[in-house]
Amino acid sequence: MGKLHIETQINGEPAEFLCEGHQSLLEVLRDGVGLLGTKEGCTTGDCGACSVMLDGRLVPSCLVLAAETEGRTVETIEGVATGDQLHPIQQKFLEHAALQCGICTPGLIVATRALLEKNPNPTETEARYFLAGNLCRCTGYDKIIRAVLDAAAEMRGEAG
Amino acid sequence: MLESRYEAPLTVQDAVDLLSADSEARVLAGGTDLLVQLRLGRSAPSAFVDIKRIPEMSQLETDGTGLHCGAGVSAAAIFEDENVHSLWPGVAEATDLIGSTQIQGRATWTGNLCNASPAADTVPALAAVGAQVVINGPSGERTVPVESFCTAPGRTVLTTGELVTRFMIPSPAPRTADAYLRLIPRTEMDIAVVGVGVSLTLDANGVVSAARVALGAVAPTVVLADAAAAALIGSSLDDAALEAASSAASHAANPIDDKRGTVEYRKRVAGVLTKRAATIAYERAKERG
Amino acid sequence: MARIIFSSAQRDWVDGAETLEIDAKRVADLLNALYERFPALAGRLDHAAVAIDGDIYNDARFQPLRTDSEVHFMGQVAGGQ
Amino acid sequence: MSKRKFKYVGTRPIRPDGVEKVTGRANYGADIMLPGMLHGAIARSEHAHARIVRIDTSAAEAMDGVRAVLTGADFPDIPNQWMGDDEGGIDFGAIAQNCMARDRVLYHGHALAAVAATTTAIAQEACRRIEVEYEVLPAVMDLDTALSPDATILHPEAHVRDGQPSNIATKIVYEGGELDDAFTQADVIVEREFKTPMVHQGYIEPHGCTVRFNEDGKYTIWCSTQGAFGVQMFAAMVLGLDPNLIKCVPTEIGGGFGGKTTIYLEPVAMLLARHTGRPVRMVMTREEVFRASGPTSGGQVRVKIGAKRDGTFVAGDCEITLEAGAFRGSPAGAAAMTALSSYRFPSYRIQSYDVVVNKPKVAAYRAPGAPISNFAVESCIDELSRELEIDPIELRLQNAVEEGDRAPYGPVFKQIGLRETLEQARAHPHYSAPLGENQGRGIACGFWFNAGLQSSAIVSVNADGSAIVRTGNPDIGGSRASMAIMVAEEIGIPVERVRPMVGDTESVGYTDLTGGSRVTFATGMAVIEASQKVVLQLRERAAIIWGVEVDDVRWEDGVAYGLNAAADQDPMPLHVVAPQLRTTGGPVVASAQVSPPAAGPGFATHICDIEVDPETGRSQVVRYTTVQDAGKAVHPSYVEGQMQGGAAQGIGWALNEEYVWDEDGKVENPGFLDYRMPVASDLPMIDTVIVEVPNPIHPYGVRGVGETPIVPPLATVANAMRSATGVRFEQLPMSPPRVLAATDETGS
Repeated sequence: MGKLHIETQINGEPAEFLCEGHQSLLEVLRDGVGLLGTKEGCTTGDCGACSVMLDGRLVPSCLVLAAETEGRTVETIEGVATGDQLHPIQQKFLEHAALQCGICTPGLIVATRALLEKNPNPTETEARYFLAGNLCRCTGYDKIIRAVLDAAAEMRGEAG
Repeated sequence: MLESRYEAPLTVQDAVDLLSADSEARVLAGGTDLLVQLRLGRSAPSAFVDIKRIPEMSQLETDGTGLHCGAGVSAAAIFEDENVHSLWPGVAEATDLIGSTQIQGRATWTGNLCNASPAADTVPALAAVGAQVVINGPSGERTVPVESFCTAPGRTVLTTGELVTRFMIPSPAPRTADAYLRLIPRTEMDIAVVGVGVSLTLDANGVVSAARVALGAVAPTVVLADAAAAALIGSSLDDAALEAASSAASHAANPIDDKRGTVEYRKRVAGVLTKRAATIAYERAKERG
Repeated sequence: MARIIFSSAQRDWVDGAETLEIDAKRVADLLNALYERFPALAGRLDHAAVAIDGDIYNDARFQPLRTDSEVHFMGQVAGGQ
Repeated sequence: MSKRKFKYVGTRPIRPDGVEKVTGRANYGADIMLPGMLHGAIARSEHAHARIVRIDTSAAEAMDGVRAVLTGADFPDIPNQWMGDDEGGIDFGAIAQNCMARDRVLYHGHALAAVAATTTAIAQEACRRIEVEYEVLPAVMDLDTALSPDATILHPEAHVRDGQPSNIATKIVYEGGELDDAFTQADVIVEREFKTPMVHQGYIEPHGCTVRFNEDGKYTIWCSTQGAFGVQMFAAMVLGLDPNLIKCVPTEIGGGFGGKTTIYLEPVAMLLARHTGRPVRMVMTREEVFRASGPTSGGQVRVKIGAKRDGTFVAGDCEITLEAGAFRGSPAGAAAMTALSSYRFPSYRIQSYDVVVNKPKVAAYRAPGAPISNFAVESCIDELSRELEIDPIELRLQNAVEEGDRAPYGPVFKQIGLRETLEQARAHPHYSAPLGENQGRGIACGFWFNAGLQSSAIVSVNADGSAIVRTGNPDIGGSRASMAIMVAEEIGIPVERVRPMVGDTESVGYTDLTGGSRVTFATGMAVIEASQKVVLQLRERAAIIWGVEVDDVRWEDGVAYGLNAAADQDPMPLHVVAPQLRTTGGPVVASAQVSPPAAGPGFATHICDIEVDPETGRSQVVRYTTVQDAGKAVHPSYVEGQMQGGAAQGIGWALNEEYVWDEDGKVENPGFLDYRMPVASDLPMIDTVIVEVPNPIHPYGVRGVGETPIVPPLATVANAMRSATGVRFEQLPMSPPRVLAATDETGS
């Protein structure tokens, strides 16, 4: 069966790829487009490691068919930093030691950005519930939540 | 699975034609159930019929008759809708409970319903507010109440060529409000062990004049616990009425033992949540008085 | 003389002794002396970890012993973090 | 040990590999792409116990895109031989059979065939088309069944007890004093029996590897592992190869917790690569991770403790029975060694059994075995404190081991910090904070050893005065930062000027696994020693420049000082010395290797507040504090991270995590949806107090910190639940249905 030719936009750049009908966006991002920052933890939408933005909405890329992205916009972890500058969320994750093994980190950072775009001043509880779909087995979430709240303060222009 | 096609029809009729021509094709709305089954090797559709390019599938609006929600609208979009929040807070609560933030970016009421899992969160909430499902197919359009849509776990009233196109929730009567509660072991990311949706209408004196109590995850399909509703009607939600409703709900529950809960536990909790959801709905309805 | 303390399970192989004192400059010498004296024990402690004065060595064959060292043979402990 | 003033040790620099990890550039086990690469998949048993009568691979082989199909018949026969003693060891025959079944499958999910194909989807589909004819055998799914007289015996040839084939692979005993007599002296005796389920490490990154085979017989393995040298040796043993033919390059690792200290896919990918002549990548699905990679044992523990009215413990008796899974090797030894070691028991007996059952072969999981026995013992001590009406911290302080006390497993403790953690816990505001309605508070202690083992390190200085340090330990939780800090401390340069690297099996000397809480402790010792050798060389270079003897040069905080006051010797910082290396003898490089003993166990005390919904049995941890002796915290943020992460895993184990099995021995919950690990909204902030009682054997006083934190939480949470509900929970997890049923029973 012939492959589908998909034209989309990834991290602000036009992109095109070939895929099969059953292939997920996650598979194609990694094996087709070569964007390996989006991680695979389960392929069933339960871990959040493959989180990306699709048309501005946070989604698990394992549960999106690659073909669905025709004409849409996709944003991945590779698009979070701008130029030679880390995003404040990335910087705060580093400062707070909010990662140990780091496998959940790209998904968490993409999800945190989605949170702070929607809610620039989340409470701890709001942050925890919003990020409940991003499993981390190393940290117990403490330093992650602190990094998220500190990044939010920084992005609001308040002294951390 | 290896041969699955991807189809993205632009009209309902095209979708019906695709589904009619191929009984192994499956509708792709949010994909959060369908693609999981695909990944786990439990489903191998011949084609995915993505309905999200059909314009009316993405419409979400409230008018004088109630809410009209296209089959492709995501849970996140529904939850963000001001009208849903203010008119059907219980439905909004249930919608917010479907999986994680990520899942909500994809999942739809349609999928939650068509997956026909006994534990779907939005089904009891939608049943409690009397939601209707609009179906289109080779022989035209028909409408089915949410509570009659699933016939058994994994089975629905849909026949070959048919698909859900939208949901309709009638405008709430005066002094009417709903609530939804579920029990999961964690705080998020679980399938309901028990879910309860309650909608109450009060008279001018704060006496319950109409009630619907819908139970999820305690039977093969959603249960409308009429006896529990009857126990609430005519009361001002005093302890006796709540206890009666609670035990009626426990009685109406007909669950199974599985990895998520036991028969005994589910029956008990169905009663507890009925009491609690009714209390919340009552307070909300009073505020609307 | 290094003092060896045997676990209850090990005592089956050393005629029930709870402790023994053996003149040995290092663990290997100690093992040889023990194996010679208790043929039933021969080889059984080759893979054991050895605690010498409270420090547990996984590969202790050539560890030196002091004249007053206390020695235990025990299970290997690693773990995962 | 002298109180050294540190400049960099104890600071919190940003980890050197951090930017790669927050930008998605770091490469993990599934991220290695090679030209022409094929994708592998594994067909797995649909039965918990069966004889394989026939495997028909023809339909799979006929598929377009399939390049190779292998079964057990394609693997060499590796005899079963236990290398080790009763308490621990390894059997490479069992590892080989676990990677690929031969004539029998021993658990649901046991690998029985493998496919390499042009895409993962084709390989997986080909696996589904492999037809297996089984002769189904009775499955042994729990300890009671395994130990019953008419039990089906998993390995009749291997394990014999009292002349009869048995499912008991090992029995371990530690005893001392006069037990029966001692119990008659006790005023109060608590005796209870506890049960914990099989649980999984739950690392978010599935096992993954990529293998390339060269025509000269050499293999290169890129994989996510806790120890590249272990992969090299295990793979060589399983395939009957010379280890020299295998190079293992460790990728970044997405969590392990002990579960990535063994091999599953690597030998399979190696044979597929050899058969096809193409590189092969294999990555487990999440379902495979749960069904076929190392959980830790479910267990039963019977505990009896006797105490005097004044609280003095007089006797302790423990019987521990652990599930090994399909092959011998549960952590029965460590569970026994840790069970009663936190307190003085004049008389004690610990018996521990390693029992085989038709479940996946267990692997190490953070302080293997200790949380299970500790849950039982610390629950009983909580009961004792209630019966004796003595504050639980007081009671523990009264009996806590300290320097000079002998552990039941033999040695005498040196300087340890149990008492200090208890005192700090008592002084913590958490311990005296008021509780709300339906809330309860519990405390418990626990400990874990430091593993010593072998480590190598190479340190070099560049002409710009920066340094490079290479070790053989994959960085699983920030160890690169610790290594860089130690080099910075010794040489006297900012941490940012040190680049740490993780070597492969051909670029650094042999190094044992990342695990056993040993990296900062043991590998750190090698790094410090190599750095000190570098400093000596730098002094030599300064001496050459000044034309003096090396003994006349002192090195302090990155600067050479001349000791001969007569000479014209301005202090010479590293950035002045470094450019002159080429004219003073060439590069400065030093290596060091260590094999330190395991010493300086790490103790902890945890406090938990829990709130229970009395109508549904649902509980929520509302406050949690960990107090732990870290010896010396090199990078306090990552020490705290270990404490918080271990506590979170322990809370999950206590409340909701468990394998659920159906009647046929199939795992019913092999996914994150129904295997309920804590999510962000399940937990509060986890407060940490680092206590520093120096480890006398380490130059900075460092103790391992990674494993201790998972030991106390099971009992801490159970003791909190006891306080909230009045019910002593003897079975984990304390899931809502179980809590409601138990509180119903007692009417509380």
